[in-house]
Amino acid sequence: MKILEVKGLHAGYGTAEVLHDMSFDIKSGGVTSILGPNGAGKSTTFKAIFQLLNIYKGKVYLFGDDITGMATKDIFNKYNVSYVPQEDKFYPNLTVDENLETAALRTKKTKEKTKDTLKEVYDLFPRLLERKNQIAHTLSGGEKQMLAVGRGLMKSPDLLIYDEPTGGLAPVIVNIVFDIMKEITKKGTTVFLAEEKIGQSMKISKEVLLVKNGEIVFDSSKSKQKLTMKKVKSIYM
Amino acid sequence: MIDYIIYAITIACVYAIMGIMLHLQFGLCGVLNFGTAGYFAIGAYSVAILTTLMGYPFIVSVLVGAILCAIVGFLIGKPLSHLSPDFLFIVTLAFGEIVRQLATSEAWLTNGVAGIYPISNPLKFLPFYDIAYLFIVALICGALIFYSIKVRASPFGKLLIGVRDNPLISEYIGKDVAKARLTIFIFGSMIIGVAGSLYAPLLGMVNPAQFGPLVAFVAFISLMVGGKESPFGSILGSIILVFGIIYIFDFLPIPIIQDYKLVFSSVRFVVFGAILILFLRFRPKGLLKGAAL
Amino acid sequence: MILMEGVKKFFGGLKALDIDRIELGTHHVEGIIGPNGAGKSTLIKAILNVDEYEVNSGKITYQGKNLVGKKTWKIARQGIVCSPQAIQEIPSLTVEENLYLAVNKIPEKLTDPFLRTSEMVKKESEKKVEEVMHMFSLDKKCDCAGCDLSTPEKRLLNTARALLMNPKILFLDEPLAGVRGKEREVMQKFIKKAPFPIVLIEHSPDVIWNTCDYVFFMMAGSIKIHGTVNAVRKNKEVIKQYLGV
Amino acid sequence: MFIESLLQGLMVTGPLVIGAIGFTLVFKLDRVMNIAYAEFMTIPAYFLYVLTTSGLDFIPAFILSMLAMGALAVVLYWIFFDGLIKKGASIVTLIITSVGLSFALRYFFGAIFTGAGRGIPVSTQTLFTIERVSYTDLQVAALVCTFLIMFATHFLLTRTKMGREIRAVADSRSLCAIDGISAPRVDSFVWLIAGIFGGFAGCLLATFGSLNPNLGWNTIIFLVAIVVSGGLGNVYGAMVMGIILVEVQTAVTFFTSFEYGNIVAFAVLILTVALKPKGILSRRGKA
Repeated sequence: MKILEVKGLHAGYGTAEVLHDMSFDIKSGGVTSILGPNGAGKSTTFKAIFQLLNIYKGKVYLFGDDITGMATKDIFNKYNVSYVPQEDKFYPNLTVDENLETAALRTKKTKEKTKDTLKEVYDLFPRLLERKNQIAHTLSGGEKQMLAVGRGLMKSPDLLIYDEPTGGLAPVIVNIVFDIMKEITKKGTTVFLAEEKIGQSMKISKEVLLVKNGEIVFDSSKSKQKLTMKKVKSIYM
Repeated sequence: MIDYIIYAITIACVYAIMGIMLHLQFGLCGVLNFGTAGYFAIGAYSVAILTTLMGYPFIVSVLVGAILCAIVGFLIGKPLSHLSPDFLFIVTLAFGEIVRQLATSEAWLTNGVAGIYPISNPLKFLPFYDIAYLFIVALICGALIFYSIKVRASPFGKLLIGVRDNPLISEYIGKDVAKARLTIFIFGSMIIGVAGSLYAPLLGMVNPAQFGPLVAFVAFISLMVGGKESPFGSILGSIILVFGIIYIFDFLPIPIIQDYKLVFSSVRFVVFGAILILFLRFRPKGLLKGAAL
Repeated sequence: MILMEGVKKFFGGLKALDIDRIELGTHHVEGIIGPNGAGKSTLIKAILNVDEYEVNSGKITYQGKNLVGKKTWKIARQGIVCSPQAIQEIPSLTVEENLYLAVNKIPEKLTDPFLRTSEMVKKESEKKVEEVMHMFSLDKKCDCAGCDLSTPEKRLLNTARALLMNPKILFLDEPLAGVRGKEREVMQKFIKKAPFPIVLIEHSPDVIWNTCDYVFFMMAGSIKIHGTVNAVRKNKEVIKQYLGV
Repeated sequence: MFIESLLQGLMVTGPLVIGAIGFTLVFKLDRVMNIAYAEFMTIPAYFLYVLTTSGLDFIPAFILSMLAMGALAVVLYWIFFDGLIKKGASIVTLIITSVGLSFALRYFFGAIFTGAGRGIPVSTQTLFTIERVSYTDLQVAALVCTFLIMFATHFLLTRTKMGREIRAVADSRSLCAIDGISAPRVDSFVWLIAGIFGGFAGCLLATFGSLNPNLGWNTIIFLVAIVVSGGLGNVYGAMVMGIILVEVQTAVTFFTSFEYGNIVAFAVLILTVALKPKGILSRRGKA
């Protein structure tokens, strides 16, 4: 089943078009990665999906519904989707606990269930439990990223869209985060992430999209060839 | 009647001087000065104290007032020249109020609430002294209009616009933003002080009540209505306000309400406030857009 | 040209810059690459001493002269020019006025309007400005207000204005973001031909590999690797970090 | 004698701190330096005057006035500010709009209630007298309520869902959209609270002093000095600096005359802005 479908999307900031004729779809289950170096257009793709910037042409379908032109707030209220943006991943002046609870504020889940999810998140990141009442902007880089992941999980979403889960993290933590991403999919959540770390992301992904200069240059679901590191190097280096 | 008209035009010219300075400060350079009443008061009180009480010549007291205003402008402007306009607004607004309160409390110098009088016209020895005085005020006003047109057309004017629109990039292209702001702030403060000095003999007396927040408010709204980016903006604005609205309210006989004049003197400011809000919303650059100069 | 030694910059408790020793401006085109948040733009802002970017410690010198603590506009007047990442035009001035504003040293003095008019100033530098306008194909737009330009045109204006500052060294922060087609060619041609050193921050690997002579690779606020473009391109560590193998 | 004056100063001008909190909340959320807040204090005082003179008891009239001001504040926000903020208006436009609104409202009430100052009819009893300074039941109640409201604000911001949403919206409106928080609802709520707080301050100031259309305007500079020196948008800074400045003003008034109180406030304001624009209590590197 196609969870998310993007058709012929042209989008950008102001009058500057950044994405040129993008088309792809995400099928249910597993991790799909949209990969490419900094500035390729990954974050812009996500923002375009959630109607956070100007869409000049093209359509976005979420769970089969056309959401092009819908207000961002309504998309998140209507569908069980989580989005962790690259900037503004959390509220800097709220505590860890409050940040997590706010993420689950508008779900249809019962209070008990939310509490269970909260506990699961804390089990996943014991460090966050230690810093439960700390103001978010005083956390270290890694802890901030954990908080962002945690916020993404609080809704127990069907689809988690995550922009650079490993940005600015130490290598050891990067591996842990990737493991967590895989772990999440086991519970039935489809994960769609954007990453700069192409090689590592490829290992955990079911499907892979490569972007360069705002265009999709490789789509594993449509290509018969298998993506190798050699090919990646030939594209970017 | 003729006397009254000359008097009214002279006052209008004094307000126009203030308006031109606001145009330079806020319209061109984006420096939001809401303390005009304060400088106005300093200028007026300098004349009252130095000329009436101490007997110095008029011109000396005008100069002293201008220098005082420039010093005060420097002291206030210096720490603020690198901060965002809302800070400048708040501080200048407070400054205007403080000057008025000092004028009330420092009775040894200012004679408190009663004020200082009489302030005689410095040209009293001439036969048509009021016309001569008008002539001088109008000359100063004209010179300042000429200057502000010059500024708008000069590289210096472009620099001020650059500072207003985009202070960061102005720094990137090697312009001293803080100095430009401070220069224009001090210059404006000084000339508004001069306007205050010229104002004092017209009224014949000074007291704290004359320098309330309304001075700044009315000056600002004429600027916004007329067009903050045009040197003629505030003049057009004050003409519209004075003749279009104040006149109507003063002479419109509505006998149903008793004391209607008293009521309407307040209602006029309600209308002023509404006009200001409407202009900001729907025509933020005012009537004269000032682009053609 | 610009030497940075032991430069450290913190935001709150976070380390934004930590540079042992680098020299910028020794090659024709130098590229700075690195992942998001590596501190590339911060590096430039620290050199220019933009408001909240004053470094906490370390030395920055330009031809032996100290830059730390100097005012941004003074640094810019020395010929250390930057075309910033965010598009920055002066919206209510025309393209032409935008450019003349950059080329002229206007004293912040009240007497200036009496001494000089825009026309006089125009004559002084007309040739130079027209040349630059032509070079960036902005001449058709010369009377267009800054705010009415399209984003790519604004980027060109940004760079044109920087060029008119007579740079001794030019920093370009993502000059090609959102710029395509003809405008992109114009910009790339300019970068290749410029008669002064250029430091380029750019995401697109093609641009870096094709235009730069020397590349700095930044991560977490420090320069991890630097060398000639071919050396960096083949450097295993860079490939590893860049593609996350 | 001096100490007693300080205590009484806190009782009489202390309610102003609540006004400062209301001003701060609005700034925290919308970045509006709302000069019309002066009128958020004057208008409810007139409500109180009308209600009490037409026979209502003081306390119900007081509560009604506060609530009415809260409702009015929400209406004013939606009419005058919401559109501008959505349009991305500059700080300057917002400030001048609030000034225009302030003058319009002030003279509107000036037109209705012409003439000199009025007093709010209320009967008070002296509770106790220390060193010839007597304290009435109303003054003591005002002081208690002031502290109660401060604690209530703290409770609201840290312990309730709404408080969390307020802080969330102040932090990042875009993230709130992602979390599905309705920002307009939060906006309305904060302006309601700001109006009520303004009402509390205004009604008490009018009761202890006298009521005229300039009531709010005469205190707005003192209020702004509190808010700016407390660190714009910092509620706790406003509380602490509010109490400090109220005491300083009382002390200055005690030793000199009333006018100097405002002058001290102005000195604090300009020194803060010049030396520590982020507020006197701010520490380096903390937002």
